[in-house]
Formats: sequence, C-alpha cells, structure tokens
Amino acid sequence: MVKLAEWRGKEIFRSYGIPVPRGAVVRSPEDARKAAESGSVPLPCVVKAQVLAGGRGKGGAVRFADSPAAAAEAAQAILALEFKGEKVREVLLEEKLAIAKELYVSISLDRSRRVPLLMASAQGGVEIETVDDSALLRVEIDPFAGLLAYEKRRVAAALGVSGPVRASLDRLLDQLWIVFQKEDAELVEINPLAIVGDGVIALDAKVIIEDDAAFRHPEFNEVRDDRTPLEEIAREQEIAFVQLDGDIGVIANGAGLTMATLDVLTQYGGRPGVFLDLGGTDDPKKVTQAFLLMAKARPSAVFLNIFGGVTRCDTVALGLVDALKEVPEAERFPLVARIRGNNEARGIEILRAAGVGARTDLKECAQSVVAAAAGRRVAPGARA
Amino acid sequence: MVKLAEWRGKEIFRSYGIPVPRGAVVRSPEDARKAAESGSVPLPCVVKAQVLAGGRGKGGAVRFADSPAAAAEAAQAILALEFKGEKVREVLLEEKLAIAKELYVSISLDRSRRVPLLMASAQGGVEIETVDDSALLRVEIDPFAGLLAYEKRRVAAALGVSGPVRASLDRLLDQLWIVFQKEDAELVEINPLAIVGDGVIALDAKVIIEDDAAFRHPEFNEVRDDRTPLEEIAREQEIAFVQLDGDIGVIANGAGLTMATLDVLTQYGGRPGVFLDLGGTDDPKKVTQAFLLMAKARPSAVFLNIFGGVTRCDTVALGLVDALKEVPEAERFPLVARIRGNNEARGIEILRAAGVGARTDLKECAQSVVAAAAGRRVAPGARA
Amino acid sequence: MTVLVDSGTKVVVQGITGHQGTVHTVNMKAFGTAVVAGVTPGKGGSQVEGVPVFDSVDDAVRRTGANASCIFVPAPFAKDALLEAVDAGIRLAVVVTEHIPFHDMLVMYHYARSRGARIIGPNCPGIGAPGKSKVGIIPNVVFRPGRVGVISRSGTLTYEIVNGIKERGLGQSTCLGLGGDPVVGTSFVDALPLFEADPETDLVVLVGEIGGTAEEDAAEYIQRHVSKPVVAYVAGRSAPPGKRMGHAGAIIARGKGTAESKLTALRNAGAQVADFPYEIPDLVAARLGASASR
Amino acid sequence: MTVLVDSGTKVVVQGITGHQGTVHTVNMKAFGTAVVAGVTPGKGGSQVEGVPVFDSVDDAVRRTGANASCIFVPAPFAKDALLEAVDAGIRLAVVVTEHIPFHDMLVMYHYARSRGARIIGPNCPGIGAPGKSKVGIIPNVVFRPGRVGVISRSGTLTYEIVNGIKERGLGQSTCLGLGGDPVVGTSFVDALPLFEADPETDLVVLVGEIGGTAEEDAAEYIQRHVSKPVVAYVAGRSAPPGKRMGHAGAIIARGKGTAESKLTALRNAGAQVADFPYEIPDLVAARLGASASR
Repeated sequence: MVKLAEWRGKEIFRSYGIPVPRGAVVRSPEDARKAAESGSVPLPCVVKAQVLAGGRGKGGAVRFADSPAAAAEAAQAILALEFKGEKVREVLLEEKLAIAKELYVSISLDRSRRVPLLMASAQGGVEIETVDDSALLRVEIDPFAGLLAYEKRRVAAALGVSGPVRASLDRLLDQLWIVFQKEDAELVEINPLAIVGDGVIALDAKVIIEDDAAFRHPEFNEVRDDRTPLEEIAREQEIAFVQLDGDIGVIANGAGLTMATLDVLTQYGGRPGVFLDLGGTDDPKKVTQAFLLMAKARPSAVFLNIFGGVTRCDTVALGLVDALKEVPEAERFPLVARIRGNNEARGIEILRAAGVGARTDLKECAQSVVAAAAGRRVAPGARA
Repeated sequence: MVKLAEWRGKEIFRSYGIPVPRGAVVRSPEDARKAAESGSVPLPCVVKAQVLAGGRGKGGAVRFADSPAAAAEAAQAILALEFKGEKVREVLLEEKLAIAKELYVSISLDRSRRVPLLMASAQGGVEIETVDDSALLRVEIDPFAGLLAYEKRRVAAALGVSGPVRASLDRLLDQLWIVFQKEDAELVEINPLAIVGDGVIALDAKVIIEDDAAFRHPEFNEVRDDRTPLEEIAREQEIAFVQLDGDIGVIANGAGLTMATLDVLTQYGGRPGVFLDLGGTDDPKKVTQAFLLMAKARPSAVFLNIFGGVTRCDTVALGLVDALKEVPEAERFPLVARIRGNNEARGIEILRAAGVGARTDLKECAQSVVAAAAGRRVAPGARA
Repeated sequence: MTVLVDSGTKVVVQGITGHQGTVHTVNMKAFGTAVVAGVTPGKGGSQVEGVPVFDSVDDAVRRTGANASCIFVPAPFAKDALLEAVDAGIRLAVVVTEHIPFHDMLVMYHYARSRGARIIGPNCPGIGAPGKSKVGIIPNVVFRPGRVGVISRSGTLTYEIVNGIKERGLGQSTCLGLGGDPVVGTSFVDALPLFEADPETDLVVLVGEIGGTAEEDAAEYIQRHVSKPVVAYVAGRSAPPGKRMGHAGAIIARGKGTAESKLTALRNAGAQVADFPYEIPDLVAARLGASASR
Repeated sequence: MTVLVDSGTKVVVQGITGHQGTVHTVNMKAFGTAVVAGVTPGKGGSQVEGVPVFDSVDDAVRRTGANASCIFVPAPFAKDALLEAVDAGIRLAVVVTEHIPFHDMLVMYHYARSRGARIIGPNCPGIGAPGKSKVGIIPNVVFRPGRVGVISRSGTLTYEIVNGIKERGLGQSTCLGLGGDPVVGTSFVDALPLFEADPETDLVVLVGEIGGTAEEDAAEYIQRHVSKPVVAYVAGRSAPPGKRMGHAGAIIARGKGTAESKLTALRNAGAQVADFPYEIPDLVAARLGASASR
C-alpha cells in the first residue's frame, strides 16, 4: 500500500490534466521564502504539512501566509511539528483560492460488487465517513466500459453543478478514472474538490497505489513513507511483516493462521508486537531470514506456530536452527514453538536436537509464551 | 468509407510507433529528385503510385531508383499513369530494404461474430483472398479486453517468428490494435509486413476509416479520395448516393427498397446509373435537394419509387414539384413515379397537378422507365 | 408474449423530446403500445403527448416499471443511452438511431449481452406485433393480425412487403426489423428461434440484403433447426461490389456478401426464394395454403 | 459432482514446469485427481511427471478434454493465463498465484463471468473433495471423506481446521479455499448455495478473516437461504485498523472489515461462532450429533 503524500498525488493529477492549485513543495523555511518571492507560489498562500494522517487543519499543520517572510515562518513552524507520530519533512505551499463551494469525489474498490466505485458528495471538506449515506452518491463503474456519460450526469446532478462547472467536472471525472486505472490505484480521493470561478479544482489529493501492482510502477519504489524501517526490509525480502503495539513476536505460515495465533495470544493476555507470515515456502533460507528479521524487532518472546502444508515442518525447523546460530547475543529471545502437519515428527526432532522444545497444543503454547514474555524467563521453549 | 492512401496510412502507423520505411510523398518529378538528393529518402529507393486500387506491382505503378535522376524519372513515369481509372497525383518514395521474409497481418470486423478479427499469414505480399484458409490464422479480439498476450503468441507461432523479431511483432500488433480502435478503422492491413534484420516493418499500409465515426475524426474530412464529385456533395448533404455504370437514376426511400428497385429495373433490361436513397425524411426541402443532385448526374431517365412510412408520399410529391421548377432545361429527364403508402392519394394528386403521372405497380413502372431511357421519350411519367 | 413484445411491454422512449421521438411516440400510442415514459436529460418533469419525461432511464424504470426502451438518441450519444438503459434493468432495447459507429456498437452489443439484455438494431424500424405492441417506427397502417412472421434487414422495403401481405388478405404475428448496420444486436440467427418457437407464427418471411453473411448463417440455421416454412427475398442482386448501398452494412466486400451467395444458401436450406418483393405475398399465401401447420 | 469437482474433473495445470506447478501436480495426482495436461508456452511436447505439456490451453483442451484449470503462472502473467483458459472453454479455474493486482483481477472476474466461467481465488489453496478430486494445493493428508463442507478465506488455517475435523473422527464433503485477496472470483455468497444444494454436505464450516464485508454478506445470505447448520470462525480479532495482515484483503479500512462486525452478523444469522480455530471440530461434532439431517 503506497500512500502518496498530497504533493505527489497532485503531481500525478497535474500530469493527467486534473486542475490543482499552483504551488511548490519545500523542505526548509528558506526554500519556502524563495518560492513565495519568485512568484512560483502566488500570495497569499496556504502552507501545509505533507504528512499521511488526516485532520491537519485542526492540528496546526495548515497555516496561511501573505508574504515571503510569513511563508518562511509558517514553514518553520510546521517543519518543527511531529504530526500524529509522523515527523514533518516536507511542506506544500499553494496559492489561496476563492472557493465558492467544497465537494467530495473519490474512486475506490467495492470488494463485494467487484467494481470500481465512484463516490461523490456535495458535502466536501469533511471526513467522508461522517457524511450521511443519503448525501453520498455511489456509482459503480464497469471496468471494461469505463465511466459513462450518464454516470457523470448523475454525479453532476448530485453535486448540484451545471454549465461550465459541470463541463469542468466531467473532464476531471474522466481523468480521475484514468488515474485510478492507469496508476493501479486503490484509492483516488479529492476532498475537498473546490468550485473556483467557472471550474473545479483539486484542493487536496489522496492517492494510494496498490502494492501488488508495484512491478508496473517502478517510479514509486522509493515512496514507502508509511512503513517502518523493518517493514521496508521485510518488503524487499518479500516477507509479510507488520509491526504492532505489543512486545511478543508471532511467526506463523499463512495470513489466517498468523492472525488466529495473534488472537489466541491476545486472549491469554499477550500483546503481539510483530506479525510475521512466512507464507508458503519450502526454502530453509527464507525461514532463517525471517527469524533474523524478527530478532531485529527485539521481541520479549516469540511464538512460532507452523502448520505444515506447502511449508514443511522440517524445512522450518532447519531454517530456525540456522537462524539460532546467527542471532547476536543481544538480540536473543525466548521462543515457544508449535509445529503441526507435514513432516511434523521430523521437525520436532530437528528442533529438539538444537535444544528447542516444541509442542502441538496451541492453547498451552500461547500461555507459555505470554509467561515467557512477562518474566523474560525461558519457558518450555529454549532461549535462542 | 474513408480509404486512406498508403502514405497517409503510414503516417498514422508512424504516429503510433509502428515501424515503416523512411520515405517521402511527392507530387512532381522535381520533388522526387530533391527528396533523393537531400537524403530524406535513402537510395536505392522504391517509387510507388499512391492509388487506392491494388495490384500496383504488376501494373507498372511501382518502380525502383538508385539515383536522384532515376527517382525523378520513375516519378515522372508513374505520375503520367492512369491506374485502373484513377489518375496518379502522388508518389511515395521509400528506402529499399533487405527483406528476409514477407508476412501478412490485418484487423477487420467480423460481422457475424461481432468482434474485431485479426488475421495473420506467413504468406505475405500476395492478395490475401488467394491464400488458403489453412495458411491464415484468425484471432477474434474481445473489444473490451483487447488483444491478449496469448493471442500474440498464437500469431507469432503462425508466422514462425521468435526472439527479437517476435518482440518487434508483439509491439506492432499491440499498436495495430490501438490504431484499429482509436482511429475507428474498418480495416488496418499490412501486406506485406516484412522481416528486416531483427524486426518487422510495414512495407504497405491499408487503412479504411469508418464513415459513421467521421464526427470523431475531423482530420479526415478532406480525405475522400475514392468518391466521385457528386458523391462528395451527396455526403455533405447527407444523402445516400452511389454512382453506378448505367444511365437510369433511381430514387427511393430506404436502402432495401432502393436496392430492390435497382434489381427490378435490371430485370427489365435497364442499367441503373444512380442509387439515391432518400432515407426517412419528412422535409420536402430534402427531397428537392435530392432531385437537383440527381439531375446533375444527367440520367437518361429517373425512376422514383416511394413507399410512404416515415417519409410521407405528399412530402415527397411537394419536394419533387419544387425540384421540377428548379432543374435547368439542359438537365431535365424523363420521370416515372411510383408512390405507395402513407398519404398515397394526396401525393398522387399533387404530382398530377404538376403534370407528373404516378402509378402504383412496380413492374409496369420499371418497364416504362426502361423504355423512356431507351428512347429518351416521355413515357407514363412527365418530362421534368 | 408472442415474439419479444406483447401487451405487457411497457416502453420508455429515450430521446422523446426530439422530433422523431415525439412523432413515433404518438404513432406507438396510436398502435396501442403502452408508452409509459420518456427520457431526455435535463427535461425531467415535463410531458410529451401525455407521457411523463424523466432525466434518467433509472428514474423512468423506477417510477413507471418500463421494461423496454426505444432509442432515438443521436448517434454520438446512442452508446451511452443504451448502456444507461441496460444498467437501469432494461432487457429489450430497440435502437432506431442510424449512423452509430460500429466500434460503439461492438461495445453496446457485448455490454448488453453480458447482462442478458437484447438489442434490436441499430438503424432499424423495430418490432411490431399487431393487436399487441409496437416498439419502433414501422407505420401502423401496414399491419394486420395474422400468422406470418417477418424478419428483415430493411426498413421501407419491409413496410412494402408487410403491406403486401396485408393486401393479400393475410396478417402478421410479429414483424421484426433487424437494421441495416454491419453489427446488429439481433441477427436472423438470433431471431429465427423466437419465431420457430412462437405458437402464433405459421410461416416466416425473411428479407435480406447484400453484405456480410447473415443470410448464409440464417440458411445454415434454417436447415438444422427451423421446421416452419420460410419465404425469402434478398435485395441487391444488381449492386456492384465495393459500394455501400445506402445501408452501412450493404456492401459486397472482398467477394463476400453477394446476393447470389445468399440466395443459393437459402434455396439450398429449403427456403422458397422470391425474385422480387411483390412476389412474396403470393408465395406466402400458396405456402400457407399448402402447409399442414395451418 | 459434489461441489464444483468430482471424478469427472480433468485438470490442466498452467505453469506446470515451474517449481510449484510441478510439486502440486505430483500432489494432485497422488490425491487421485485426473491431471491430464500442463501448459507452459514454449515447452509444448515435453512431459512433467508423466503429464503432457502443451504450448497453449487451447491445444491442451482439444487434445485431452481438460475441463478445469489450476493456475500457477506468476502474477504479471496470470491475467493472460486465465483469459486464455476461459477462451479455450475452461469453465472452472483455480488461481493459486498470489500478488495479482486487483485491477487485473477485476478484468479476469468480469471476463470469466460474462462467459459463464467460475474463478476460485486468486491467492487461494483451491478445492478438494476427498475420494473425488482436488484442484489446488491443500495438503492431501488433512482430508478424510465425510459430510462437512468447509469454505474459507485462509490457507494454512484451513488446513489446520480441516485436519482438526479429521482428527475428531469426522470427514469433509468438499473444502473450498476462496483466497485472501480483496477481489475473489468466488465469495462466500457464491459458494454457500453450492454447499446448501449439495446432498453430500450436512454442515458448513465458514472460516473468515478481517477485511471487506464478505462475512457480513454471507450472514445475510445464510439467514435467508441456508437451512444447513453453519459453524463460523473469523481470524483477526486482535488486528489493528489500517494494517494489511498478510493477505492483501485482510485490512480494516475506514472502520470497515472488523472481526467484531463479522462475528456479530454471523451470530445474528444463526451461525454457531467459534472463538478459536481449535474449538471448531467439537462444535461441528456437537452440531452434527444434534442435527436432524444426519
């Protein structure tokens, strides 16, 4: 999930002919001053933190400036912010426009109906989740036929626009649909979409590119703003790895099994800190790699839960034993292993030989790992 | 039906990234010499008449030149030709390439299956109608999903190409499909498609744009090379008007009825010279316009056959009477009128009042108009 | 239902406020068709000849229960109109509009088909079942209730033939004009099974013309699947190759689509072939007289 | 046929010469599946584990009569592979491949649907009916013939649950893994009627996970149309919002897709809900013991 910063989203919009305000992205107060002085950002201007979280207006992350000095000052204040846990590194300066009305449009995926879904509302500029369903138009787009003229008429009617504004909206919707398809987006959202003079203009831009389509979009390889450093490494190694709030690491094979393991752990009072799905692998090296990555997250304890299918239990055991040798002293953790399924006996045997006890009962294992994490003492598994 | 000359087709191909030989189109021997001298056409070169009919090679309309003087000479010879009734006005000069093999590809419409049909053959450079069905691959293209990778594999296999040539062919096929769709083509044909070195290149280009899509392609408004001057006027007036080999003009309403009238006329020894389908109109001015156009074709006699439906008989009669007043003396013609259907009695009355007799029996009318044409004498209808 | 329409057919007219839309709304109503709604974007709330006009087909369907559409919308907008109708749940659409680019019609056809909707046309006179319903523009005066089914690629020529059947003292079960374009939503092969299955049809008149292979396809189908007598006529025997004869679809291209090929195929399939349209009524009468199914 | 596959199922493996394709061809054959063909473009004429390899699905279907496909082709080429299979007449395709862009899957889904073909997956373990046929990658060892139907969005978790049912002394009629992607060819709502109609299934185990509304949709369907007992489990109660939990589809987005919402809906629809996967076998046994249909 590649969430693009507002300015990147707007760059894409601009390249597809979707109107956006004139502006510039800067990384220092000095550059903010220059942008305002040079006229590349007309004054008065809006100064916005480029962070992925919403609610910037209320959080002091959006300011206004009517001089180059004020622009620099606003940029300085915003660059000093840590907004909802995210350090502000970039600031977008944009011309301040005379807004007649704020609307909402987006295209996302309707999973149940298996179609792209266009949503539009005359109530823009607020969180769309707070808008009443009756004030939200939903239009299902046929992925083959694309956005149809009659569907655009419905949107215009719902937004209450006509004449040249409607013509401008029609063009914007056509392009937004093309962005959604061509850029392999999960979401393209314009909130607010402003009516300014005779046309519409995208005041904000939220674009999320689908991870699985990354092979078609090498230009986004460097843009992974919302990942932790370890998650980023995991992505490169093609390991499903999610950092959570707790302290216990969970390694399992298969997303469903990993989630279920998290659930059991939570039930017995544990707090999961890492979700690591080994997936279907029969390469011990992949398993070793995953364990070393887990160690880097410094868990209080680790719960390994394997059901051998495509991934054989002995493969996992071999990989684990290799990993145990490589984990630095400082990064070692208590380990509880549960192994079931394909080549179960052989796997347990390999682990035992390496000094790792392994069991088969999920409940007992969960209780053990919670205890191990709590006391940092070596419970039924071995200390790695 | 806008049949584009080879050089126009190649210009379109080039704009879509389909490889074509380097070349230049000229309208005089002098320009041919200059093109060869300047190097814009590398020597030796091929000099080809830009006419719409096929079989140029055998007809002396394709020559070769290895010097600017020879190019001028070849151009002069070709510009002096009248090729299958068509005066040669343009000559295409192109680099002569080292051809390893000649292939065939085209995309057209399969009316029965309602899909675009890609055809490919390893036997290129000959009339595709002469190629055995077993040597011709047919691939139906889904208009929504487009040309698929596996379909291109089938084409490559049928043409016996692999490696870089196949890669080049794949790109060409993708673009050919886009041309077919984007340009609203009825036919895009490359015959021969040549293998030159590591790639494929379109040695010829046949592109036919669909008439009904003209509103999307104003750029082709001036390109109607295969119409007679009267047919061109008819198109502008939105009258279905086709000039044929014979001398009797037929005006009817509806394509089927007009064709059937032609058939009856032919059956009784007449030779139709103009097919004019009034279509469904209830505007007498349109009828007048059609008659004046018919007069310009100088028919020996005219057969008017109306079945009143959407087009009412009295409307046609009124339009006809107005036309009769306006047709210049020199362009007048014997007229046989048959009128049936909606407001039949009123139509006959109007015509009678204007001195035109009208009947209802198709067979009799056909016989009369044939006789009138033969003798140029006024038979049951009136002389206009 | 006879073939496709009956007295339960409720029609929405798309493009009702245009000249043609209005004229034929009047004619359809005079025929007895339940024209329940019209659609012209931006003119919702008005009325045409007593028929309420809506801004969208969806509105029209929800408020009036329309289940068939008759489309008069100009060619550049016809594709959108048809797709709108299909999305609104319409499962029978008669597209009268002519000059629709065939690339648009390919989209219309496959879109409709994947949703179980049927298109008649484009560039067609539509469908009429005397005494029941008419969706389209066939003149009311030519009809007379009876047991002859008519399927045709032509417009006016069909009126002439249908009228001839009437004047011969016979009548029609359903008349269906498929349209003269190269890509049609319903072809002879699609229409023949409907007439074959229709208990109110004793004989089918098939009116073809040059261009394409619809008649050859029909001949193959008739030979295999049609038990009822077929009388056929094909216009364009005297047409030269390479020329579009009025209809976009009426062209002999690359040696294909000649009248001769079609007539031969139909004759070989057991159809009775008329040389001229005015022969059809007598052939029909003779066939019906001889037919055991009468 | 039980549900979707039976001993008449003849499988072509697309991507058979890849590591996964080969391994699972062996496993499917060991299960008893009729794997009749493989396809890898450019490798036609060779053999993999005694299975003939063809250059195209069309070749494979024509020469072997294959009627189902199991697709292991890498994500960038999977769309083409599926469309090729559908065009060759395949009407059941199990797409094992993961990481297919959902925009590609939208095309695959609508293309297949308009041609009457069913996709299972992508990113799925496939389908297995013990004693009959298996198309996909579910480990053979977990199966035992019986009367419990299993429908799941998970892979390994399903193996664990199916294995648990076996170890409890029960068996399965058909196990169906729908896949963990946001867009799947067959959803719970699509699969439930098959199990409801299947005379060999007495009870359905439904294994869901967070993300989307497939379980809520299923609950609505169960309430209205399913008479057989349903035991349900939903993974991900402890997952935080906004994070993709391994599966592309397993994400709580904008407040939607929580386990709580799904569990409530299923419970309200009359399903018996398990808090943990290891509770399922006992719940199933109890329900079957109490069930009149047994």
